[in-house]
Amino acid sequence: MGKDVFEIVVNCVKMLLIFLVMVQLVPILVWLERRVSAFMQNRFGPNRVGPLGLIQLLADAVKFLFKEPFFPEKGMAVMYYGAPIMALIPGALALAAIPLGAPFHLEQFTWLGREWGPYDFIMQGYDFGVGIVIVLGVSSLGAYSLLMAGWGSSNKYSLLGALRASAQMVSYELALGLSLVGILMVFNTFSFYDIIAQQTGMPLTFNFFGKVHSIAWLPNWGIFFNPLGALIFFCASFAETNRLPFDLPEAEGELVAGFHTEYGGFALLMFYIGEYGHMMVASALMATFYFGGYTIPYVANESVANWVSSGGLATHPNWAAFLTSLIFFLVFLLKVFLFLLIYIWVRWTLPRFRYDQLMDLGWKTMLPWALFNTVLTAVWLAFSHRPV
Amino acid sequence: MLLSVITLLPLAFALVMLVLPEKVIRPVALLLAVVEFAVSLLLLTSFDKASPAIQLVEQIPWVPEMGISYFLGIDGLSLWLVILTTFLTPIVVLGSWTAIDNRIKGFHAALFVLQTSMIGSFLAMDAVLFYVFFELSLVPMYFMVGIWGGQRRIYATVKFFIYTMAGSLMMLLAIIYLMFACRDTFGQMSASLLDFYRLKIPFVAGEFLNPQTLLFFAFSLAFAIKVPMFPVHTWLPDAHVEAPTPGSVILAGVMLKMGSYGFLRFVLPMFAEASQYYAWLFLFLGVVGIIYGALVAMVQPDIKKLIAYSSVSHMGYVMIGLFSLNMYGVSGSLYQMLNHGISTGALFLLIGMIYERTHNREIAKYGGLAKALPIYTIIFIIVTMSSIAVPMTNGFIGEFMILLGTFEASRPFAIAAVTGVVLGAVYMLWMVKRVFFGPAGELVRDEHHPLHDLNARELTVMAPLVVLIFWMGLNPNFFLDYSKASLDHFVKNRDNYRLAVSPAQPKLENVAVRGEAQ
Amino acid sequence: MMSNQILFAILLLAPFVGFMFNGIRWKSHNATLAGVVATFAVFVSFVCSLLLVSQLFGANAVPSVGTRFFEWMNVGGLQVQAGFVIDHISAIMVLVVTGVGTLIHMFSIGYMSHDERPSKYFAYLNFFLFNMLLLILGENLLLMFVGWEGVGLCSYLLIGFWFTDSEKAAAGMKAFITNRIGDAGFLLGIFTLFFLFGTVNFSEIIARLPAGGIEMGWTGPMTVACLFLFVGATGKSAQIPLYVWLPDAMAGPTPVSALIHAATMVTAGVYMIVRLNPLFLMAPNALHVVAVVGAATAFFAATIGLTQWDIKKILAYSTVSQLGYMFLACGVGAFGAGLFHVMTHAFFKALMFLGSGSVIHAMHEEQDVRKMGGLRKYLPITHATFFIGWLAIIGIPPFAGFFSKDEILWQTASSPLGHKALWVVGVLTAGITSFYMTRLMCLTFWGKSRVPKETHPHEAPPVMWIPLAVLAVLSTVGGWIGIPKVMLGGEDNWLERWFHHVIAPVPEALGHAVHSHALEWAAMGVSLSFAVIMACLAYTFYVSNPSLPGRLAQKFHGTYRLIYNKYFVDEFYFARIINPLIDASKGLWAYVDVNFIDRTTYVLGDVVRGVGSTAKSFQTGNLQQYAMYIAVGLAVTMFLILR
Amino acid sequence: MLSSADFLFYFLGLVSLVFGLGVVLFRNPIYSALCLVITMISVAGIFGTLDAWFIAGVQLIVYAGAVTVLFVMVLMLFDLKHEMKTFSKGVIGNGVKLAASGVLLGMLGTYIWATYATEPTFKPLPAAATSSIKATKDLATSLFTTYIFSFEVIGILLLVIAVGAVTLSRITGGTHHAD
Amino acid sequence: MPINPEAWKVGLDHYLYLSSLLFIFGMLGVLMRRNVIVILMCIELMLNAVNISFIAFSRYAESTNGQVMVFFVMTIAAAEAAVGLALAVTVFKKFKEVNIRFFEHLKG
Repeated sequence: MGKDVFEIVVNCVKMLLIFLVMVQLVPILVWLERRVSAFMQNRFGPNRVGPLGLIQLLADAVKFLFKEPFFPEKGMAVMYYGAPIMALIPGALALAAIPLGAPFHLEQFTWLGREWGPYDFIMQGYDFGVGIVIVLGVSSLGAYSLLMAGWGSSNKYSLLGALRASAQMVSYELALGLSLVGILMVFNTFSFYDIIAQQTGMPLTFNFFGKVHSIAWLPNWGIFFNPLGALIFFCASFAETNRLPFDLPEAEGELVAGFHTEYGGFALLMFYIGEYGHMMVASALMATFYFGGYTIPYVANESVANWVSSGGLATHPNWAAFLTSLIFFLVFLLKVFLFLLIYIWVRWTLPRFRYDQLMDLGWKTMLPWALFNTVLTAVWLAFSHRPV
Repeated sequence: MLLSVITLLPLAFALVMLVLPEKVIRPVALLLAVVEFAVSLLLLTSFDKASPAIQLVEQIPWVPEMGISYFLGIDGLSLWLVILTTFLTPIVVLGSWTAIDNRIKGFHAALFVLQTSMIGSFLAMDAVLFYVFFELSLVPMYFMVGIWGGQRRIYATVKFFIYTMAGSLMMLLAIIYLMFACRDTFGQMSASLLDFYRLKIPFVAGEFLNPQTLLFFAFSLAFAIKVPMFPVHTWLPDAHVEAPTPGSVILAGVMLKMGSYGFLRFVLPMFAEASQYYAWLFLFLGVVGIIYGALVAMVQPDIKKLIAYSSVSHMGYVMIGLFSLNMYGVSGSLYQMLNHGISTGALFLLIGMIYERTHNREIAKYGGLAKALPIYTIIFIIVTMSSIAVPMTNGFIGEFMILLGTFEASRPFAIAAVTGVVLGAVYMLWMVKRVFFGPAGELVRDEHHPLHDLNARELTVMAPLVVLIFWMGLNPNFFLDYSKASLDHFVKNRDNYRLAVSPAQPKLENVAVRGEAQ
Repeated sequence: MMSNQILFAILLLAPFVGFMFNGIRWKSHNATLAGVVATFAVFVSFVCSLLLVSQLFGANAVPSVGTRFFEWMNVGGLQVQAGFVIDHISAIMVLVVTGVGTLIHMFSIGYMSHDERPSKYFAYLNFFLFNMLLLILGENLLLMFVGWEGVGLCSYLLIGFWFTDSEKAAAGMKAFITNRIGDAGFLLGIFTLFFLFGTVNFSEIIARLPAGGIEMGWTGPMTVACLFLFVGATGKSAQIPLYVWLPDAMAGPTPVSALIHAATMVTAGVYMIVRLNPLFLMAPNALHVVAVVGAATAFFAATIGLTQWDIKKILAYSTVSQLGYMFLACGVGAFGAGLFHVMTHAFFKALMFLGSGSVIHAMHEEQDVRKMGGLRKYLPITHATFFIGWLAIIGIPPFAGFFSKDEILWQTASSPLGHKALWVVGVLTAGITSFYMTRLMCLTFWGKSRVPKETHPHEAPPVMWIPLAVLAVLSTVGGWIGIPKVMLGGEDNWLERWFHHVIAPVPEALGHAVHSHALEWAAMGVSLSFAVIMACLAYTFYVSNPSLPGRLAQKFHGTYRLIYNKYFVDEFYFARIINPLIDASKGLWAYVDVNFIDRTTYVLGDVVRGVGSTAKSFQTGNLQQYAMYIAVGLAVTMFLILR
Repeated sequence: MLSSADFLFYFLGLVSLVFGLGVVLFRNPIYSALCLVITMISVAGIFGTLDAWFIAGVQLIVYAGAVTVLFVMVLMLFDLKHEMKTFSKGVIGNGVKLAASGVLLGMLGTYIWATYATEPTFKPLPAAATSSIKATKDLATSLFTTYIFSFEVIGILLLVIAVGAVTLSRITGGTHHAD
Repeated sequence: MPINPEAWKVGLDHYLYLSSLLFIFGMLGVLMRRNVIVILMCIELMLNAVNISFIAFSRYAESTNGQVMVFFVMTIAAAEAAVGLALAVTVFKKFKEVNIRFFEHLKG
């Protein structure tokens, strides 16, 4: 928590920025989704409004904003209106708990006639030191928005969709959480910074039955230590975000549009934002746990800082620190986008499951494999410690 | 060690039963029961029949603060009852081979638990331990009747349980009183029987409210219900009729003996004056039980109920034998306990066998069975003869000695009791006549269900019993010799009863031994 | 020379082995094999007993031979040996039993040849003999009791041999239960004696009798013991009031009636009294009872015999009557005469029963004498032997019955324990006996044939008539060992000498016997002539003038009905004792057990239930109410703590 | 003056009390459930003010994320058309219940009043000595050493409960068969 | 009224007061509500209240034992909720209502 006005202001701005990042990435993602979908289906997609159809987003946004808000006759207002808002909260809070870039240090400086600093800032909304636990806890609240929407709409399709969605979320949360146990055991910490720090640098070094091996051409990423866990986590996150092939809650053929059948306009947009926020959180976690977080493979963190300060981009060390952090943030964003692309790719690649198949997959396949992964990792760790 | 092994082995067997697959339960149960019997026969070799002391003693402190210990010992009073228990169990297992067709796992486990509790109560030399075993026996029996019983089994089992429980609570109170009396007398609480015997409990003749009389009646009530004596016998017919065959056999064969054994072990030696003073009451009730049981048995329409009432009559003999308080009567009672176990057990088994064939026990529906089932009839009549105490069978020896003893103690009662000899013949033979003789009855005539004579298994069940009936009838000395020293000691020193421990073990913790050492 | 122990063992075990042999192959239909084995077994016993009895004769005669096998029971002061003894009393019995037994077994081979289960029959018969031998040879009361009950058991089994007939089974049961009543008395007698003398051994009891201590009252221990024992005897030997089983016992096969219910078992009571004669002499009141009961039984049974139509029933009542004679003899202190009559009666009654068996066999199981008559020409041998038996029983000299019966009657008249009235009853009974036996002869063998046309009577095979012949000879000569003194010129007969040591004379204290040859001759003449007159009368009634009995019965029809229905004794027993007992038992069951004791416990249960239902209202199953109790408890506790 | 941590406590405490009361008082069980969610979250926050961040996270995952979702789902699955009375009937029973609660509340109120009105007797909390990472490690250490047996027992309990709950919910036709 | 300004500083007592109040609220709900599911929720509320005091004591005593206890409480609460809801569902299937009084009929 902040100590003086500057710090408080910066923190608040940071919070706002993170929220805005989430919100503002959504139109881009929607565009991307449409374009990629079109590409995969061998058609054009939006290409008339603006270059490459980029302005289409703006048009959509305007349309959403100006659509008439309507309310189902027998709906319950508190629920109905609360649900979209509730949809935003988990994504935003979870994203805020993930470090988006390297922390940076500001030297003491003079501004507006007084001395400020020195400061240490993190590229993260808040850090309680237990990282992933809070992220998981917060994102598990996502189910309420669905349930509230489903119940508040007074529509049986909505209700069914909501129930399906929340059951799905609760079920897959288990696999999701358990799949992370393995990697947490490998890194032996909850702190995101420690986890990223352990993934920094080259080469991939590991201990195999007391003997240290290293593979020179691979980065030190978590995916190599716990590939099974990564796979389960990734699959489970599809279900957690209600994306295809697990988008049963809004299975058009059966439930019209699931829990947001009765929504339109800005409220619907908020659900979309929530959903994409969820996807972003999942991608960010993926990147953080398994792909080195904000670090750049083959490049040492120090060399980025050196490059910024020596390359003349910024002369003042404070600005250099900030820029360095920004570069890491962009790298992180890139990684996140890569995973989001995979989400979109998968959407048009795999068919939808049946609901019972979904539940079977969650409880009878993923959960046991996640448990197995935990045990496997434990055994492996018992015999060969990672040389850190 | 031996006594603990004999007592606790069945408990282990019960656990074994629980883990075995259903298919092999019966053979394994039979095998284990036979093993237990074989082990119990070791008693005969390690038992010193010349000594009246309790032998093969084991004592481990249990609740030392209250002087309660795990105290097992055997003497001539309990030896044969233990062996009777172990002897009847394999027979019951074999006898219930087809009669019990559901939940056999639970049944055999219950049977073994029951065995432990019965053996335990015969061997326990600590009042609390005795009480524990005495009560423990109710539980498996409760389930046996309640689960595998007949139509009105719940009524019967609850009645059985409540009657017995009501009595034994009195006994528990009395035991606690005695434990405190030990503290007042010897300075330390003790539940050891040896200490109880040494207590001098004040007795005032002709007055009801004095310690010894009250304790005497408290114990007596518990045991009289178990025996059962005349006015508190009504649980027995119901329990017997509703119990499955093995349950009846164990109930009649051994459990009733726990009551009479209790009289022998607790009531008569501990409360010598009171039992002398109130002997007439028990003689009277015993005689009434004999005659009443026989009369009521005579008019029963149900074979099993008839046998149940005959138990009342037979146990009446045991009671008058005990309260005749002389060598003949007490030996006879002990002998009659064994007889009753064997002959009534055999009768229940036989009735079970015919019930398996016809699913009916109404005497009126039988008749002419002798023609259809000759071997069965032969065995039934042999057992009947044992039951009505025809010489050369075991029953005669017991009844003769009991009546002899009673005659010495009180002629009028003996003369009244002798009518039981006649009435016994009346009800048994009348039943035999109606069931086995005459023209073929409704059930026997049934062309669709021809009756089959006893098969090899059933013959195997009955053979040892028949052999014993004659062995005990022709050579009673073999059996009496083991108990003679104890009984002699019992009768001669009842007023000042002490039991020594042989061989004397210095480590024994109970007050008695310390007291003797001083 | 075999030792006595082995001889005894063979003597006892031979029938037992026969029993086992036949018992194991009880399903066999081979009557010949079964019968031969059984007969041989009994014959072996007979030979052994002869060998043993022979030791009582001759120059180096011993007073008794005995052996002990093992100690049977030993409790406190009670030590019972499995020991057996043959003395002058048991010698006669054992010879009669095994001898007559052999003959009856032999007869049975023929009689039972068509039966379904001959092996079983012979097994029972052998087993009976085994028990009878135990009874006779046992050296103590307890062994005697073993045999006593054992023969009762066999009797039960044999009467109910054809058990599919409900009445026969009932007859067996009746026999056993009636015997049991006697046995109960016998047991009490044993107890009394044991506590009196501290032993149950016959010889020891007799040795320990107080010298000259005759009990005159009714309540002395010896009197009581004797009365108890006599109750046993009335049961076994079918005396008033327990005689009712014997006529019914005729339901068994006829040889069984001959063996058990005529010759051997029923005489066990007499034997027992003779065995303990010194004891009984100590208790004259008991002896009086014995004599009166015996005389009464003799008379009543004889009158019933007058009216019966069933050939075996007539013989049965005659048996009861003759047994009464024997008890009369014992009662007046003429134990020797009693035993003598046992022996002769065994001969002639067995003969008559077997003869009747032969008749029944010939008539294809017909027992009603009204359907017989004129059988003399069909069954000559049977008739001849039966005729000898008839002569014997009605007491025509020199046949066996005359000597024994005459001895009894004379002793009754002359003994200090006797009485004139008893003598009169005896003579009357002899007359009646003569009448109904003649009636039997007339109806069966003489006169016109009333045999149904479809029946073709035929003479029995040799295996059946040889025993008849042997018994006929015995019935003739058997009495010669006891020819009265007066006929021998004042010299003691063989029997007197034989019994000299074992049968005590009536003590001087009780008075002196009458010694008068003239009187004796006169008495003999009176009874003989009375018997002859009655026989002639009967012949007139049933052969010469067959319509007369009917008219007489019409005239005295009340009396006739009374006697024909056996004085309604059975009916009396049923109506006054058995049925009330059963009703009372049902009442006990219904009112005491179910309605009183159980009801009482239910009331207790209701009290508990009432308490419980009050408590139940706190225990509604309403979870919130429970939670309320917790909350209230919490509040109160907190308040008390933090107050 | 209130520090920010104190302020946070009062804020979260107030929220949890208000919505906790909401759980009890709302007629519609759905609202009760949603109130419960908010109470849970604020309780998680209160754990946070006590530096028990791991427990706070677990509270969110288990209570807010799973248990209450389950409640809400079950409530939604039930077709509660005929609205039943909110509170159980019985004047006496309710009176006793209220009285008991009132006694407790009254005593509590007295104590709170005493705390604020008189000399402060409350126990100040010590400063957080360790980082939350360290605290979590300590928690794990004691969980897997001192309390390992309880931990395993709880695991077995959960397994049993899982089986039991599945079995129970598969029963058709309620507790009584038509008879 | 004299308010002690020092009392506003948060200490152990405050947490305990909060915990007690929440507990009593939950207890009232358990006592008064009819809906089984609401009752279960109120039980959760009570458990949470207890958890607060555990954590507060843990913090006060600087020991992790309280947190361990809370961990166990949570596990058991989850289990209890699962079974309770399963029972509620069973009762609902039968009576079409989840009134607590139907649990009176839950017997063999």
